[in-house]
Amino acid sequence: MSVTAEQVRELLLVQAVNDALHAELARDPSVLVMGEDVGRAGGVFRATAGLLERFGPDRCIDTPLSEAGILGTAVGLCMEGWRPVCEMQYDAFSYPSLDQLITHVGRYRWRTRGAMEFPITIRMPYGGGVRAPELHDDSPETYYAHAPGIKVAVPSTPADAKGLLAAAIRDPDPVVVLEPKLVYRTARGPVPEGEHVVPLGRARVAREGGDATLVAWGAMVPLCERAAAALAGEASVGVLDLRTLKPLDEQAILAAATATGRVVVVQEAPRTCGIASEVAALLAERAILDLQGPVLRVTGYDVPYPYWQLEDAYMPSVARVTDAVRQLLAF
Amino acid sequence: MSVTAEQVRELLLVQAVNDALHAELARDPSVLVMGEDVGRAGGVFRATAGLLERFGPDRCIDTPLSEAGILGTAVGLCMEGWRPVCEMQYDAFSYPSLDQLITHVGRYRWRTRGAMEFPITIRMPYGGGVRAPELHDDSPETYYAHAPGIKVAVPSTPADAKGLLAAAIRDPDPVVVLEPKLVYRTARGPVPEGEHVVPLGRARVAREGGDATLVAWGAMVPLCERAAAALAGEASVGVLDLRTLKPLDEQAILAAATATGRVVVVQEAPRTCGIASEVAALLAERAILDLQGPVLRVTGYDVPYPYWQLEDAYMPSVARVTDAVRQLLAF
Amino acid sequence: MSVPPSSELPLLRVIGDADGAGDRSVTGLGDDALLALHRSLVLMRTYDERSVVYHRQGRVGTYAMFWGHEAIQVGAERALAERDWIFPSYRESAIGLLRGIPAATVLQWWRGHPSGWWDPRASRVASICVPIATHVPHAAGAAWGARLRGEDTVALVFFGDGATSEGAFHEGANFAAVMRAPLVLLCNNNQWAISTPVTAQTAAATLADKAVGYGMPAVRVDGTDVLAVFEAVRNAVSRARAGQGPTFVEALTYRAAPHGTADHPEAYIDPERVEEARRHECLGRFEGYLRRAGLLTDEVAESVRAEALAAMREAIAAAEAEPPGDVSLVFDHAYGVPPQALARDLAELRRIRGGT
Amino acid sequence: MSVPPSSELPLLRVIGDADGAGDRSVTGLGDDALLALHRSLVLMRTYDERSVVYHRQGRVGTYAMFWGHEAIQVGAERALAERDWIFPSYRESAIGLLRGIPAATVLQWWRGHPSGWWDPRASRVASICVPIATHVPHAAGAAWGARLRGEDTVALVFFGDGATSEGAFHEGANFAAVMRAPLVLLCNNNQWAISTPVTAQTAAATLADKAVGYGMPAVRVDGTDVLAVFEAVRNAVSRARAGQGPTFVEALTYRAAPHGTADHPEAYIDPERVEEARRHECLGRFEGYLRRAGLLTDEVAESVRAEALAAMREAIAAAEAEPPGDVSLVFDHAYGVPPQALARDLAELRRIRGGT
Ligand SMILES: Cc1ncc(C[n+]2csc(CCOP(=O)(O)OP(=O)(O)O)c2C)c(N)n1
Ligand SMILES: Cc1ncc(C[n+]2csc(CCOP(=O)(O)OP(=O)(O)O)c2C)c(N)n1
Ligand SMILES: [Mg+2]
Ligand SMILES: [Mg+2]
Repeated sequence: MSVTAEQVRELLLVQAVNDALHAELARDPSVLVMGEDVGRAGGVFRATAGLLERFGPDRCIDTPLSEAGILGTAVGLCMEGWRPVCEMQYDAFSYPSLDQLITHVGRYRWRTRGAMEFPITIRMPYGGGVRAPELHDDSPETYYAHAPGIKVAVPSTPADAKGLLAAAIRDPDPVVVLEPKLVYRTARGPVPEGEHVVPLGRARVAREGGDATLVAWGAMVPLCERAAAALAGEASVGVLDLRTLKPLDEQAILAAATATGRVVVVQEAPRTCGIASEVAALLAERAILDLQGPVLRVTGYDVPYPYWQLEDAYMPSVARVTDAVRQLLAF
Repeated sequence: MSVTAEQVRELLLVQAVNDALHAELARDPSVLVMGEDVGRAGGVFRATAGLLERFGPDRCIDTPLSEAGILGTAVGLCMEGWRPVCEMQYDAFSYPSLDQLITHVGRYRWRTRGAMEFPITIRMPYGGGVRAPELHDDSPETYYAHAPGIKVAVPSTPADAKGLLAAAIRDPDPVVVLEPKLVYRTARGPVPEGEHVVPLGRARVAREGGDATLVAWGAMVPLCERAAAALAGEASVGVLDLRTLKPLDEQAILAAATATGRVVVVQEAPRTCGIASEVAALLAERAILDLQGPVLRVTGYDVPYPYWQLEDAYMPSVARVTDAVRQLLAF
Repeated sequence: MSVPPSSELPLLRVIGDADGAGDRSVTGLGDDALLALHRSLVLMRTYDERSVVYHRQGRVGTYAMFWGHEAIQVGAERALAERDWIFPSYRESAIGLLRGIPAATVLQWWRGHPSGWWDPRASRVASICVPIATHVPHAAGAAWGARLRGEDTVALVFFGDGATSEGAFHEGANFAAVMRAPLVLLCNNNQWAISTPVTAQTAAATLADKAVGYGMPAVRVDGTDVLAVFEAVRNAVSRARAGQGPTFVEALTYRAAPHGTADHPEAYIDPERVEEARRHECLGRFEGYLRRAGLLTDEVAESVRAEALAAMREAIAAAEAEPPGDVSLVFDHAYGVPPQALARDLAELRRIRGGT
Repeated sequence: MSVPPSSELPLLRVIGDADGAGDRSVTGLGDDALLALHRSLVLMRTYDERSVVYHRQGRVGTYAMFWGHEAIQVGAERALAERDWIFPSYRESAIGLLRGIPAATVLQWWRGHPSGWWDPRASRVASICVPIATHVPHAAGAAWGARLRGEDTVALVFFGDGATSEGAFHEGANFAAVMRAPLVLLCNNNQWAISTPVTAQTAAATLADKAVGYGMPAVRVDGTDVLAVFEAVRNAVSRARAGQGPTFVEALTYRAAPHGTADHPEAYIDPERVEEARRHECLGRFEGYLRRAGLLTDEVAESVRAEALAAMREAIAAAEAEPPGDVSLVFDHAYGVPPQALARDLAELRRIRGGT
């Protein structure tokens, strides 16, 4: 896939999402956006602002309050040649659509033996740290990554927010794009204008470092960058931004293990069966001789996401990440 | 918890499930069974046979065809002091209830700050190999184990099928019990009569072995036993039956790694974010110096469960397991 | 729009009693069309009965029979244009036969052979839906999607009485109504969901009453009357095609056969009620109608049956002759751009299997 | 049972026009009770308005106001017995105030402090439900569960117009009807789900029409009329308690405030329509009624208001004075028998945080 952009603008992450939607709807008349409050209101985070006005009510659709209905009708829309981009208003409010996702979205192409495509994009703000009421803070990547037939992407920068979303929309397969709401309006950076595509399945070295590697995605990437900076006097710590959680960029992860031999994986989601476990399992399976110590995981805990006054204790912090790195260096 | 049984009967695994339900409903008048076709029909696998006749329509309830309704009303039933045992007819048909499970069943106790209990048991036949139509073959443990506040148990023997189900029903927390339908009527063994409880969270050494350990659960346990037997001339291979997937019996897993240094984890579910990955991550984190080689995973693949004429290729087989062990021994 | 509760709706019938009292005719259906309907009914009946036999012989796996429900499928399919979508549940697994899908293909589905999975684009018959009611939103989406493209395609979705309790039914029906999707919601109310009677499924007087909550009209029709089903669905299809949105059609019948080959209804259904339903089954009723109209003779009936039987014999032979699917089919088609790991998995699997 | 479609139902009203035309009285509500209702309305209004102020001052987090919906909550709560269950959505977060839950507790919920999470057993007010409609089955289960125990407890569940599109609403309502659960389904039809008008939520003429599909009766009531809500819910509660099953109550109102503190309704709601709704808001209407009945004077009104204000000042002070929750609360209460790993996690976290 090619990057045809010429110019670059400074955008917030959520603006980059909006930019991608404008670009993709303009590019391909079969792309449509649907979800709760995506039209008149332009999305509760304004990620879909301006789409209704520009593309009309057939391409930017305010749906009933019905997540299974959104994803289920999206399956049918694909059968009539549409490429639906479904917004789930928040992470935890996507759960009512899990049945459609697991039983149909990820299996229908296989069921037609490849005759039909289901190029559905499901995008949603996800993650904690935003001082929000209950169930506005989940990191649901495991539910999606485990489901057969589903791909999962998570940007951490505005440019990737645009490029991964464009890639997801163009991909022939269903892709869940999790947008780190914690940095929707704090991550600011250069974004190519016009069409911009970041291929799925390729991690990004966010920071070089020779002594240890932090593996992260979404809002944990800037956190890891801060942790690496905090460790600068002690060790050279790199940060690998996975960008796509399924398929994982195995080469990039294994290369990091070869280079540093010390890996800490950082995720917000509860620990059990997280992507952090998957990365650790990959290393235990394919890099055992490269490892200079254990693969450590700094994660959310196997409990409900807490009352927000306590969320900073739950979320991976610079202190927890640096502690893990120090343990590993001392191993 | 105590085992008060005096006598032992030979039962099939599904009969042991039925036995546990009879015993627990008799023991505790607040236990009730609910689900689709659990009453008049006695369950499509006859797991609930005789309950309606014996305990009446208030304790064995045929529900509407409504999995989210079953689990959602179970939450309310708990508030009125009931201990509901919910049957999901098949693995994949539990997905419509995932939203209730993730957002409420696992969080409500926390939400009341421990004031109220939600001792819901969710039991279902799961797994492949039974020559069934689509979506009668899933191994959904990841969706359950990842959800905060949820415990997961998987028996592989009739005695454990009874004992783990009894433990689940008595546990103050919601527990998902996955019953390996592949061996519902082939696993036969001694089952203590009367009350019989197998504590949650404790693995079982199904076979001793000093050179390598196979870690498995459900129908993969007898498979691993066959694989270990097939390797008998070459190596002494042990089998660890996890029995509870959340919480994991970390001690038992780490002890196996210490003892043999060579671990293969076998699961039917798709690979990404499976329990096999969790076990591997645990070893990579806490047993790195004990490992004599990589932690290998023999799993289902990240694709829809296949057409059943091809299911033997998808399912972990003795050949795949022995191949992994041999790789490990030669490492 | 407000809609009257359907318990006030009459039950639509075209075929009268055994003595012909009440026989009507349906506009637009000439003698040839009536005989074609008959052939379709026989084809479906034969497919179903043979599948049960093949199952007993171990040649077909678990199977969900539709004995006695053929009129719903045949009448509905006939009322659609070829370009219209059909969304079957497992109960209508063989509806593709009416759209040219070979019987061997459908047999392969129940035999678990990969060639049983067809291309829905070709026949406009969606894949068989196993999880109850989850295809209702798909049908709503396809109908709505066609309308968004400015086409006049209609979609029809089959589901059972039990399905109306699922959230997916509700969300799909509501979406269809809100989007004015050209959808026919065809509920086969055979009064049982495995062992659960419809009276334990809902407290509504009729399932057609569900339509009121979605602001869509409903019609109740005798599901053992192929002509009545045709007429009801044709009306619903015209409404849909004219942009007037979805219609709920409740086809009343009775499950006169087990739920599936593994089911034992003796445990929960009164055998006399089943016998009564079997006496009023749809093929016999329609044959009586045709005979009264002088359109069907014993010879014709016999030859239609023989033809269907021969086709089934050929179909099972063809299915059984097909070589088993290659192991690569475990991995193929799940993704358009597959994760790299799958190729490695396949290679490893082939190595372990000694190359096959 | 067949139920008429509710568009034929009259809109229940007790309070008449500003000039008193149409004023009725409700049996069983004496002067004291009327004044108690007034105090409750003022309490709720004050709580709501102060919370918005506290939010602007940064003392409360995101907040979902219920300005103008107080009559629904107050009227409904009053119609219940103390032992009856209430299942609130986020829109009724402060309904516990009517059951003795301190305002400071509810403020703490919106402040994200652990002490905002109450014990539902004590007040029979379930936890605030954030995911739309998912508590409808809980309420159905609690009501059904009480009935199974032979008790005559009733449950009442609050939800919005948007909630009726969710599968969880459907499954919960259907369960309640099938099980004849003593449940009142109280729909606050404020005509908006964030930016989505009810006309884009359903094609039904009224939301009460949904009841037909569940075979339960429905009633439509003016949601700005506290007495009408009381009367309607009281009837529904009596039916429920008498074993006649659930009732759907549609309370018609208008969302005259933003969806929540982060919402900007100017983008999608006509401000004139909002102004009109604000002119007909429920507290003013009830005060007019009381004045016309000679029950309320300016002085009484003023002192009730002042009392409520003082209570709120105390409440926010109490909330702010509470020490922050200990980090152990991240782990506590999730399990009755917690996985061992959690204790290790807590110990590690304390070590890293330097012991706190
Ligand atoms: C979501 C889901 N839950 C449960 C099942 C298991 N199951 C298969 S058929 C059936 C009954 C369906 O009844 P109905 O909708 O009336 O259709 P019928 O079988 O009578 O055609 C059930 C419960 C399923 N397939 N999907
Ligand atoms: C399952 C779910 N989906 C989406 C949301 C986000 N959300 C919060 S409130 C709301 C609108 C609710 O509208 P309505 O049911 O009419 O209640 P109201 O807010 O008007 O009281 C939405 C979409 C949610 N909380 N839960
Ligand atoms: Mg049925
Ligand atoms: Mg509303």
